Amino acid sequence: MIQYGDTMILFEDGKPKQFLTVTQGQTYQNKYGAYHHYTFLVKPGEEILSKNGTGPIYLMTPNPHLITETVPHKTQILFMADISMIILKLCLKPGQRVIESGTGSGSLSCSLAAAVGHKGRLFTYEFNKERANNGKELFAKLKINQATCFWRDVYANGFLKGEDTENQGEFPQESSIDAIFLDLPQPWLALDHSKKMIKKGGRICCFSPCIEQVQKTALELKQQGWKNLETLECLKRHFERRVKQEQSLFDDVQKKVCTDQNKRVTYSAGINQAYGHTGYLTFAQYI
Amino acid sequence: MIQYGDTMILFEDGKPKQFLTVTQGQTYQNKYGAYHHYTFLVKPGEEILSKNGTGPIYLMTPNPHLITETVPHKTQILFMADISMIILKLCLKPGQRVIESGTGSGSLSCSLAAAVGHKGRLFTYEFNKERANNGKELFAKLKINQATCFWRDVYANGFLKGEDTENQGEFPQESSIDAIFLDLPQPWLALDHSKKMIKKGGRICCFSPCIEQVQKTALELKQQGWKNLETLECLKRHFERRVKQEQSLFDDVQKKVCTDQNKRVTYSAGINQAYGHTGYLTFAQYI
Amino acid sequence: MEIIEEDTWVCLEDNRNESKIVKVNEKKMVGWRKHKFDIGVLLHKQYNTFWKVDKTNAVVEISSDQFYDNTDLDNQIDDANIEITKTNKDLFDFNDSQKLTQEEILSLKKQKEGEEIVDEVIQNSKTFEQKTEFSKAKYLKRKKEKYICCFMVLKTTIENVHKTQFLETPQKLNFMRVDSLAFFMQLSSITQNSNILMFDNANGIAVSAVAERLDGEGSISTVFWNHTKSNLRDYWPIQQMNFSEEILKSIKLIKNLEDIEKNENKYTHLLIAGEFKFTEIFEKYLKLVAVGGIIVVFSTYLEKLHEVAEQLLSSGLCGKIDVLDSFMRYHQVLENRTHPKVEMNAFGGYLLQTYKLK
Amino acid sequence: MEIIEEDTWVCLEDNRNESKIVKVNEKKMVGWRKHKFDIGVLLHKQYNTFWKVDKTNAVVEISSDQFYDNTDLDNQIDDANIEITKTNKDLFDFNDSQKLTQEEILSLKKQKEGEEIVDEVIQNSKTFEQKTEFSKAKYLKRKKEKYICCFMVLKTTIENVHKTQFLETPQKLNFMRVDSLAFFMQLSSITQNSNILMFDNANGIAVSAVAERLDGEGSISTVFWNHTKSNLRDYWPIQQMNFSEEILKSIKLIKNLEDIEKNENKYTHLLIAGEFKFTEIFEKYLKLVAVGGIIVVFSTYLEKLHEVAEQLLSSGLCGKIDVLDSFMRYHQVLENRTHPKVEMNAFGGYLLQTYKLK
Repeated sequence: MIQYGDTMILFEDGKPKQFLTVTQGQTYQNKYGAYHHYTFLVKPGEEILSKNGTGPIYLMTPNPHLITETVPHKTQILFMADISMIILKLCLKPGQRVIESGTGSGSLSCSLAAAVGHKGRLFTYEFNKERANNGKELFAKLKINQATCFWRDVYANGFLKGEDTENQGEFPQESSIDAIFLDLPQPWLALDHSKKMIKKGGRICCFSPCIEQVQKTALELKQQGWKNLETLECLKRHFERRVKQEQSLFDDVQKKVCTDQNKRVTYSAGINQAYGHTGYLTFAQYI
Repeated sequence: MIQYGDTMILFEDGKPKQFLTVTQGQTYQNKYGAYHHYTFLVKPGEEILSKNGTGPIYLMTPNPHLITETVPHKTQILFMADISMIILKLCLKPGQRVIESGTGSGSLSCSLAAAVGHKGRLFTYEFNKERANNGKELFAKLKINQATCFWRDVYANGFLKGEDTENQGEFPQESSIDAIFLDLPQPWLALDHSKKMIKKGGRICCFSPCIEQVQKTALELKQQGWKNLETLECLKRHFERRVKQEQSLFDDVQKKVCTDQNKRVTYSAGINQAYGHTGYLTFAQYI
Repeated sequence: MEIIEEDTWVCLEDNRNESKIVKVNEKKMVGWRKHKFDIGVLLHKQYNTFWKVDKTNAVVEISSDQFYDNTDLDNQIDDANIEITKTNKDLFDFNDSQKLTQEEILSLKKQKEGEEIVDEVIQNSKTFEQKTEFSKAKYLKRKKEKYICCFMVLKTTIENVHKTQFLETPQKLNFMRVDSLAFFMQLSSITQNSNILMFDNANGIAVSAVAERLDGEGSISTVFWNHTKSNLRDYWPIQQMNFSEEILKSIKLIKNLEDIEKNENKYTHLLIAGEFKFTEIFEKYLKLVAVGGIIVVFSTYLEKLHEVAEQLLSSGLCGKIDVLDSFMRYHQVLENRTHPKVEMNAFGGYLLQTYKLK
Repeated sequence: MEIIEEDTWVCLEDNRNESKIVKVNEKKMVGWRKHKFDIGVLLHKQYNTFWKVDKTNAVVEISSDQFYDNTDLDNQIDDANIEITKTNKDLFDFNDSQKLTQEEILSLKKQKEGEEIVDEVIQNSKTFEQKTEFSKAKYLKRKKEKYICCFMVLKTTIENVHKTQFLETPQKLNFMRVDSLAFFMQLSSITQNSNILMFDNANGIAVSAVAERLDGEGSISTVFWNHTKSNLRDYWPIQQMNFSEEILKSIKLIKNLEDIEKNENKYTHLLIAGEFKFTEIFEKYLKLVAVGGIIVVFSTYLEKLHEVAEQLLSSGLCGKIDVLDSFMRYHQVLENRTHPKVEMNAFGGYLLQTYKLK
C-alpha cells in the first residue's frame, strides 16, 4: 500500500509523467480535474480517478527503467539501450561495489544501484554542484540507501577520501571496486585514478559520443595495461501498431465489385524517429 | 532469344551462379547432369533441363544487380547497398559522363555504365594490370560499349590523356565529367585530379572503410573548396521465411487436450549473418 | 553553362539544409520561411548560384563565400549536447539570456539585414561570452539560420525531389527512405526497351526515377492508387523533374484497369511502390510478366511482403525471393567531433525482389 | 584473492576470442581445439590467470604478457581486405605460399611448441617478406591463433555464459542477442521480493540472469518448454553460474502447469523468453499478475509480439505497450584503422514490455 511520504511515478495517459511524493493534505491537478492525495493510498498501479470520476491515473513503484523515463534532465542522459548494455557487460551483481562519474541526472545511477542491490554500494561523483545535490536528493527521495553522491572533480582528485570536507559519508578503498563507469568529456584523464580503485578482474566502461574520444580512451587503456578492450554501440528502435483500411484496387474502378469491404488490418510499423547515436561504449578489464 | 556468343548469367538452385558464354558444341555439367549448349538457345529466363530431364537451370540476361551477385572477385567488392546509394546520390542519369577509380572487379562499373546508358560514357581507371585487363574483358563480354577501362596510377597521373601509350581509346576532357567515384586507399591524393575533370555542379563520392580515411578525405575536400559534404553508411539485411510448428503449452501436460494440432505457421525471420560494415560513402559537390 | 529557362522547376537549398522545389516564371511570388519573394529573378540565370532574401524581400545574388559563411551545410553540427571540454561546468547555463525583447527583434527585422540582426542579437546576449568556443559556434549557427534567409539554386534531381518531400511529409512517399528508393532502382535493373508495369501510390516518385533511367527508350504503364482519373502532370515529382516530351510519352497512365491486359507484349518488369493489396495484383497480373522478368515490391510493412513471398512461392513461378531492408545513417565528420548523426530515420521500409522463371 | 574450488564452473577464454565453459575437478579431461587436456590443474589456482596447452598437451601457467603476445583480443582485427597503403598493388598476392607440406607441419606439432611452429611457418612463407606491415601483422595473428592454444580463466558471468553458447548455437538461445538479454533484464526491472512467473525455452539463460539479480530474495516460478519433467540442474546456464543454494532455492521449476495457479500471492512479473504460444499464456495467466506488475516478452518474430500487443490492448488491462528491437555493432578501434566490425549479427530479436494496470 502506498503511504504518505512515498515517492511514486505518476502514469498519465498510459505513460510515465513525473515523480510524485504523496503528501497529506495535497491535491494533484491535471486536465482531467483534481485528485486528493488521500485517494493515492492504494496499491501501486491501481486506477485512481479524479474528483469528477474521469482521467484515470496510476502511481507506480519507481523501478530503474521507469526512473530513466521519468527523471528530469537538462543535458543529454543515458537511455535504456546504453544502460542495459553497461549493466550486463560490467557483469554487475548484487553485493558488488561500483563507481560512477559523473552522476548527471541520476538516471544511470539508479540502475547501477538496483543492479548491486541493498548489499552493494554505489559511489557516484559529480563535478557540477547543482547536479551533485540533485543526485543526493534523488537517492534520498527514492530511498536508494546503497548510493552515495560526492561533489568532486575526479580528474584532479580521483575517488579516494581527500581534503574536500564538503563530502560526507563512506569513501571507497583502493582495489575494492568491482566496476567503474565513466561518462566524462575526457575519460582518459580519470583512468589512472580508476586503476587505483579497481579489483583484479574488475571491469570499466567509458561512454563517449565522438570517435576521437574513443580512440584516445582506447590508447590510454592499452598503455595502462587494461585488457580485453571492446567498443560497441547500441541503438533501440520502437514499433507501433498501424490500422489500415485494406481496399481493393478494383473497388475504385467499378464501384460495384467490392471484395473485402471495410476490412481493417493492423500492421507493425516502425516509428521513424529514433536516436541515430548516443555514444560509444568502451569496455576493458583489469587483469 | 539467346544466341551463340551471348554471355548470360546462369541460375542454379534458384540463385545466380556464374557467367556463361553460350558456345556452339559445348556442354555444361553440374550435379544434375549435362546440358548441351544448343538447348540454351531459348528465351532468357526459360527453364532448361539437363539431358536426364532434371535440375532446371536458367540463363538470365545480365543486369547490374545480377552482375554484382555473380562477378568473380578476389578482394572486397562494392555490394548492392553501397552501389545503390552511389548511383542515386551521384544523381546519375542517361547521357552523363562518369569517372571511376579503381575498377576492381568491375561490379560497380557495370552499374555506373547502366545508369549513364548507351548515350553516356564511363571512364574507369585501375592500378593493377591484371584487374584492368579483367575489366576490359568484362565490358567486352557483356557488350558494355560505353565503358572504357584504363590501366593507370591515378595518384600520379590523373585522368587526362597522358604519356602512357598502353591505354587505348578516348580519354575524358577537362571539366567535362558529371560525377566521379573513388574507391582508393587514399582518395585525398586523387582529389586535385578530380577537380580538374569535374563540371560545375558535378558530384564526387569517395568510398573508405576506415573513419580516419573519411576524416582525411573530408578535410581535403573542404580545403579544395568542394561543397555540400555528406558522409553516410548503408547496410542491408535479409529476411527469410521460417516455418514453425505452433504447439500448445498444454499439449504436453495433458496429452489429450490439443487445440490446434500440427498447426504450421510461417514467420519472417531475419538472417542473422550480415555485413556490419563495408565502408563510409562521402559525397561532395563542385560548385 | 546551362541557364534557368521559363517554366522550369528548380530546387532551392537553404542555409538550414532544407529545400523547396519551385517553378520559375516571371514575377512568380513564392512563400518560404515567413518571407514572400519574387522567384522570377532567377529566370535566365545560371544553376548552382547563390541568393539571399534581403530586408525588403528582394532576391539578390550573393557569392558562394557569402552563402557558405551563413550556412553550415558542410559541418552540419547536430550534437545538441555533446561537448568535449575539460569540464562540463558550463553546460548548465545553456539557455540564452537575451536583452532584446521579441518586439525589438521584430522591428529590427524590418530595418536591418539578417547579418546585422545576428550581430545585434549576439551583442545583447548575456551569456555569449561565457560560452565555450564550440557553444559559440553552435549559437551563431542557430541565429544565422533563424535571421538570414539565403539559398542556392540547383537542378532538380530524383534525390532532391525525394528529399524535399520526405523532410516535410514522408507519409506521402509511403515512408520510402532514400536508400529504399535507391535499392528499388538497383533491384529493378531498368534497361533500355524495358516494358514496365508499375503500381505507385507514392505520388510518382518511383515512376519518376524509373522514367528518368528509361530515358524514353521503353514504356511504363503505371497505375496510381485512387488517382485513376488524374492527369500525369498532376503528380508533382513527374512535373518537378522537367522531363522531356520523349520521356513523358514513355509513361502511360492507366485509367482503366482493363488496359493493363491489353498490352501487346509481356511486361519485362512488375514494380510496386507502396501500399496496395499486393496479393490481388499478383493474382491478376503475374501472368502478364515475361519469363525472366523482374518483380520488385516496396512496402512499409514486412508482413505484407511476407504474404507476397508466400503467394509467389506457392505459385511456383518465381526464382529465389529476396526480402530485405536497410540501415542508413549520416555521419558528422568534424575535427575531434566525428560521430554518427543523432537525428535518424530508423525505418526505411522493406523490399522484395524476385525473377519470374516460368 | 579468490581460488578456484572443486566442482566450480569456469570460463576459458582463448587467444582466438572464443570461449568454453567447464567444470573444474581433479583429473578432469577436456577436449578443445583438437587438444585433450587435464583441466584439474586449475584446481585451487586463482581466477584471471593465464594458461597454455603445450606440445605434450600439459596445461602450464604463463604470464599475462605471454598470453597477450599470442592473442589479439585488444585489437581484434577483422578488416579482411581493408588496407591503407599508397597503392593496392600487393593485394593480389594475398594468399600464402607455404613451403612446408601439411605432413611436415603435422609432425612439427608433435615436436615443437606453438611459438616455434609459427616461426618455422613464417620462415617458410614465400610471400611473408613482400607483405605490408599490416598484412604481416594479420598473417602472424592467424598463425598464432592456429598453432598456439592458450587461454585465461575467468569466473562465469551471465555475459560469458551467454556468449559461449551464442557463438556456437544461437538457436539454443532463440537467437536472443546479448543486447536483447540486457534489454530483457532492464525492462523487467527485477527488485527484491519480486514474485516472478517465467516462461523460458532458451535453456534458462533468462532465468539465470533473473535469478542472479534476485539473489535469493524473492521467487521465480519457471516453466521450461517441453522440459516439464526435467531437473533444474539439467539446464546448463543455471549450473554454470555456480549459484548458491539460496539462489537455487528461489527458482521453482513448474512441472505441473496447475501449480502456476496455486501461487499464494499474485505475480509481480510475467516474463517470457522465447517461442511459446504467447496468446494462450496471456489468456490463462494474465489474471494472476498483480496490479502494477511488469510484463516482458522476448521473441525472434515481430509478428508474434504484434499478436500479443493486440491481445493485451483488447484486454484493456495494460498500460502503454512498448515493442522494440535494437541495433548493436562492435567497433575496431586501432590507429588509422577504426571502423565498425565487418562481422555482425543483424537480428537480435524483439521485445514487448507493458505494465498491468487493472
